[in-house]
Amino acid sequence: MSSPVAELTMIEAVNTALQHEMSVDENILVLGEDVGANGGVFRATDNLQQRFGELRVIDTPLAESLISGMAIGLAVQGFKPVAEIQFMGFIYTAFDQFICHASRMRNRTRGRLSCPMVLRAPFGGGIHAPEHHSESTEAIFAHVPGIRVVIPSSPARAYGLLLAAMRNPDPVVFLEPKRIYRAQSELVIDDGQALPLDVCFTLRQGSDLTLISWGAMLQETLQAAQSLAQQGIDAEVIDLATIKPIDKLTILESVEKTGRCVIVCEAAKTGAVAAEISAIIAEEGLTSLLAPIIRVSGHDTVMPLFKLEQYYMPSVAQIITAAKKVMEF
Amino acid sequence: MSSPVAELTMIEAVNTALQHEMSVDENILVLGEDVGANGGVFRATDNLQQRFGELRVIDTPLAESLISGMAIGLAVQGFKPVAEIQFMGFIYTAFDQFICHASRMRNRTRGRLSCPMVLRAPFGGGIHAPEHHSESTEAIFAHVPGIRVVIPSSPARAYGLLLAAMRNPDPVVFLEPKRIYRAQSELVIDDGQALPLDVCFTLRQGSDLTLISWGAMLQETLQAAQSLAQQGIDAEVIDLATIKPIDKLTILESVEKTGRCVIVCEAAKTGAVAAEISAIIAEEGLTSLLAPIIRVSGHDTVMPLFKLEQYYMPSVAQIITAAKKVMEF
Amino acid sequence: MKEVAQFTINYSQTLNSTGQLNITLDALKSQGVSFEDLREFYYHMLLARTFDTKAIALQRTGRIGTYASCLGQEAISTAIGQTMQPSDVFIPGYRDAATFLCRGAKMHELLLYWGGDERGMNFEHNNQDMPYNVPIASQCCHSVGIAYAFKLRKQARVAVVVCGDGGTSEGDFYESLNAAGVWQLPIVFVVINNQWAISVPRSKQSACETLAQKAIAGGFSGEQVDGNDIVGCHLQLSKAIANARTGNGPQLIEAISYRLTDHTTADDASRYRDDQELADAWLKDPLKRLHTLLINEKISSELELQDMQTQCNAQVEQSVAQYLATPAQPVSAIFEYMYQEMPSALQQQLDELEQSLNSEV
Amino acid sequence: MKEVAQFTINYSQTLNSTGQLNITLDALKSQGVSFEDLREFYYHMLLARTFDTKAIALQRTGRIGTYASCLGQEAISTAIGQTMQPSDVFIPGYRDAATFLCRGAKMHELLLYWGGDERGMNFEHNNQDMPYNVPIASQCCHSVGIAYAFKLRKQARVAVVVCGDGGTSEGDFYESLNAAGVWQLPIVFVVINNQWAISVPRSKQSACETLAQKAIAGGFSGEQVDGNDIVGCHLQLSKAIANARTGNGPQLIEAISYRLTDHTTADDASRYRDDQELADAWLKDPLKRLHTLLINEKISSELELQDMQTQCNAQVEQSVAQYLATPAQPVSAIFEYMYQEMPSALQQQLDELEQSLNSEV
Ligand SMILES: Cc1ncc(C[n+]2csc(CCOP(=O)(O)OP(=O)(O)O)c2C)c(N)n1
Ligand SMILES: Cc1ncc(C[n+]2csc(CCOP(=O)(O)OP(=O)(O)O)c2C)c(N)n1
Ligand SMILES: [Mg+2]
Ligand SMILES: [Mg+2]
Repeated sequence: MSSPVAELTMIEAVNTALQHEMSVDENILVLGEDVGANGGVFRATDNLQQRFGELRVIDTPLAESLISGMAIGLAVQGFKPVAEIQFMGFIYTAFDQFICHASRMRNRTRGRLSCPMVLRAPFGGGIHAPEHHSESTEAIFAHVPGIRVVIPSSPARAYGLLLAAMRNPDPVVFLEPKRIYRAQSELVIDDGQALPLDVCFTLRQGSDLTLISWGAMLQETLQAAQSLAQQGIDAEVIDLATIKPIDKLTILESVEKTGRCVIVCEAAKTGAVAAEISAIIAEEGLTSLLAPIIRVSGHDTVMPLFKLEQYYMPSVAQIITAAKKVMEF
Repeated sequence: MSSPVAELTMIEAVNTALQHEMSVDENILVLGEDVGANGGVFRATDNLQQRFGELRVIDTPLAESLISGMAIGLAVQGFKPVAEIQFMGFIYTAFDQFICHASRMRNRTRGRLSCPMVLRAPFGGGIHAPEHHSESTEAIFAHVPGIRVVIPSSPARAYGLLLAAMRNPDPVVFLEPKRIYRAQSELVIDDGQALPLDVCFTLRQGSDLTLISWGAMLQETLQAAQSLAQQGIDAEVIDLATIKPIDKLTILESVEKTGRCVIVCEAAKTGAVAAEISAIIAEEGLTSLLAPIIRVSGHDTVMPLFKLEQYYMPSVAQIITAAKKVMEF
Repeated sequence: MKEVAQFTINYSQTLNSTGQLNITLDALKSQGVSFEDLREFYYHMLLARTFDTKAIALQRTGRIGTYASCLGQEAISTAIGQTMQPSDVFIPGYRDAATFLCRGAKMHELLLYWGGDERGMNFEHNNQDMPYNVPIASQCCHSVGIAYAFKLRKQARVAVVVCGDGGTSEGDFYESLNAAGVWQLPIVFVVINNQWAISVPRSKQSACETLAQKAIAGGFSGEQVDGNDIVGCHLQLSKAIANARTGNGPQLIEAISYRLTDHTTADDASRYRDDQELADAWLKDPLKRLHTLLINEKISSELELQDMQTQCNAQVEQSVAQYLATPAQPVSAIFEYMYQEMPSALQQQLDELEQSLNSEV
Repeated sequence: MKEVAQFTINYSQTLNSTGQLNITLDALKSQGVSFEDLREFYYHMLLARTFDTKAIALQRTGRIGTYASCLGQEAISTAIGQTMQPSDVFIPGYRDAATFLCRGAKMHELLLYWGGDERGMNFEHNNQDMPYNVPIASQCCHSVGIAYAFKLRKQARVAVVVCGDGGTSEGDFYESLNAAGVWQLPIVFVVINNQWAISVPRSKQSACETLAQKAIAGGFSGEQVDGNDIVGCHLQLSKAIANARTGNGPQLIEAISYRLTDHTTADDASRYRDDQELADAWLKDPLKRLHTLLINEKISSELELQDMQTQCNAQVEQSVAQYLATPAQPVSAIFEYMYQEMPSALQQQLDELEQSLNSEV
């Protein structure tokens, strides 16, 4: 029997992964606000309730801490809840349950109970959304011991990484870059093949410098790499993908090869995941470095309302400037 | 009239600063769980309710989001609430209000409303406390735009920095290293002199390497520096103190002088504030570096229950080892 | 077994959906509602609806961003705005244009906000009303602090905070009710039950017979009112606000209404909502019933009401023009309001941004 | 104005503070409570108190860390443990040693936990009970998920979750009540109202006449019971648990009790609490009243009860010995349970730690 192959957008790939896993594993449950009849405000859960019923695809009351905490209760009972937080801007009230319990249940009970759950949320800016709908606070989760944080950057990776997240025995925060939910389609084979949760993806081989990014910002990063190539600068582009734990090896090897690194991230600069990557290199790969590590990131400001949003988001031009700066160093 | 001078522990210095400011500024209010008759579980607010009354020193219901959100309401009305979260492990439900509103009110209203509030919490491990009573998650706050994060490391600095926090026109998270609440006394002059909120304190001049830390870990850091001095290694010790915004200048100047840097922090390694400091140096001070930047920090694990707690906390020996490693590089 | 506490929840309606009052006009007058008040109610509801219609049109043509319509909720939202005193503080959610306009906010300010410009919340009339609040129910906690401030300063002011039916499921809502009860604060909680929280119907949001009864968990009283009946809304709000003002503590009013359109312009309610339900809800339209009353009781003539519409149109058009003519904020505005004084690290980021923008030119 | 909903809260007591039953022993028997049950109740309460006394002594001598005593709450806590079925799931706070012991947890396990060793929550009897839960009221949300799991699997199981009077102020408590109502889940919420949340008295925690009425905000019923009356607690819990088990949805029981000692061993209640209040509360001691009943009704003899105490002492002493003889965990235990499989970066940290410890030796 051949597996279905289709041109899918990222949001469709998410939906396909959910459908796949729900159909092969009856312990998968989906819960959240508007995930049922409405199929999620971005349609990630479209058709799931029709197909798998109201008991397995659960419209919850409007309460994020409840969603997160209820998922913990389901998980300790052997279900694999996939909980959706409608936007990352509303994830903070779910954070307490996640850091206090989901991430600790296995350790607290010495393995007697565990928390195989996925907390999904669309994140990031660039879609002219209202306030609180453009957050990129993945760094907050990346600091929490005992969990995984995963961010896909293409439809195929969304499919494979979400499958892996659902099969993972520990809690996973799965953040979906909503700016590219529908930006492009690509061939996705719905064969149930998961991707690994512990390696970066090298999207472009290069020898002159290493560009590291994740999620939607890889669009600009890849564009910058292309533009740099035309100017004779050969950039390696790494999709971090698994934000926690970080695949240090791939990063260190790349920087060892290139000697130069620019990290591109949308989050507010101070304390973003880019800082951790930079610190890893400064700690374990310093001697490789031929130039400072530049972070091209969001400002230490609130994401402005959308009239000025474009000035918050890192641009291709800024990435190119940074790349040239490290090349000329 | 001369100012009272006394040998105070840090917890007494906190109390003295609160008393001072409440007596000179009637807009200062104190609120939280058990801050009234009980004077706080660590006695930070001892005697305040007796002196300033139940209306200004408010025992709240047991609800952290309420405490944080209510403080916002008080602040926009012109009061200066000093809200206590009993332990940092219970601050996460207060985080949503803080990141969504306290940090944004000025920006959201273009200055029409603002949020001059202080969120105090004891933090850190090492006192054999139950689960959730030993958190060091200052990095989570350090990532939030629009706020200040301050951590004192001595009684006198606790007094001066807390005064500054209460006079600051923007929201401040003030984290108190409870392990050293009563570790030592020092002379504190209760003269209402605030300390600046935008500079590090250099606690020890040195030329060979820079040790950066904050809060309770400065105890071990200073001990290590002393021990290193006996071995002929002259360490500069910097108390970060203002975790956000970070005083980059002092750090970069020190590293320029020494060429070597070890950062000591209690928090789980990945994504801790140490990463940001390291990234700043790798970005703006790389050419100063003669050796990798080592982070001596907590593990990427939950703080264990207290029987194994000592193996979580960075030790003097580990700091010395790291220092020697960068010296021998 | 002994009974230790007993509670009841009442429902009230004064102007029914066919435009009939269940009290006489004289009785109404004796409760302080004059013909002029009724005409003003109508004007403000009409203005809100005209604004709302325009805002949706502006969104469709890309002049503003996502917009949350108040279509169908004009009665309760106007009643709040018309019943509060200027010195009271209004603590909104995001569907409250009607109230904001009554409170003195300028239409072009609201358009600026929905058009993605923070200046919209820097009200010119500069009262202390809170800005639009997007994270559901979080505003309830602010109302506790604001009302506590009134109490502490011995001011006879009231905080009026609104949230939706969905909002009553959030922890912040309950924590606030409970705290308001403890300190007997001058807060009126208005739950605008428009039957839907995006796609989730009221029946799936809570097993409670009424949302008004949530107040019982805070230790104070709650009541239901027909939220499409501006007369009843005004009367019940008047009592609750007066009680709060005179130190009798908080109260909760559940205003039963209906969301007559999509959740926001980004939503498509046809995916989850029955056409018939919507059609039935239109029969309870708050504007139509007051229109009927004004005409039937000869409080206004058809001509006068048409005139009102013309005035509303003109006011809206003028505001739209003012909005569209507002020059953009400089890029530095992203940075300038983060702190009272900009920290040097932030100044550095602003400098870098301006430099990079200049070099692109 | 029409009444649309009405609620009442009842209080019940069966064994009063002087040890008198308000029903006959025969009636009690017909409700399924035998003499043997009463003796067992007493034994478990006595065991809890003996354990508790010992735990405090162990803390004072540095053998365990901070401990949260259940002194005074033995009746409700034992009733929960003795009324639940083994296959039900108990979701505790931190003051629930009495219930845990009835459920089959080993004393030395509880001592391990309070002694700072995670193995204490890896119960040997290995049921699905949740571990001690420190962040107040957060456990309520877990009970929703656990009960939802029962419902989904069509299992006739019940989740029993406890929290304190202080816990009823937390958002998680209410969010859970509301959700339990929506799905009519098999949950019994037990609020152990011991009148204090550390230093905050019940009267400052909420303006509610009863905490039982909080259930009204979840759309289901709540009741008060004398929490020091193990007979009444058992009877009311039996009904609530049976209702939940048979698909009749959630229920809330407020057990009125009193914290007869400091909040924890780290607290000093004399700073904020009246001696007289404490002395009065001792008159309602749950053990004494059952003791009186057993003797007066000749269900047990004094000798038998003394014998029980001897047994309890022996059991506690043996457990303490077992606890003290338990070898420490290796340092690697800090790392081994963070993930099912240790990520390489974590392994690196463990290696570094072990290396540094070895080099210190
Ligand atoms: C904390 C939070 N969670 C989720 C959302 C996304 N969201 C926006 S409106 C809405 C439904 C709100 O329903 P209700 O409270 O009934 O108000 P209404 O929109 O009907 O006026 C949701 C889930 C949000 N804004 N805030
Ligand atoms: C979320 C949270 N906030 C604060 C604390 C600190 N704390 C521990 S116990 C307690 C009081 C709890 O009172 P109550 O709910 O009545 O339970 P009791 O201790 O009386 O059994 C507080 C404030 C905590 N553990 N969790
Ligand atoms: Mg609604
Ligand atoms: Mg209590």
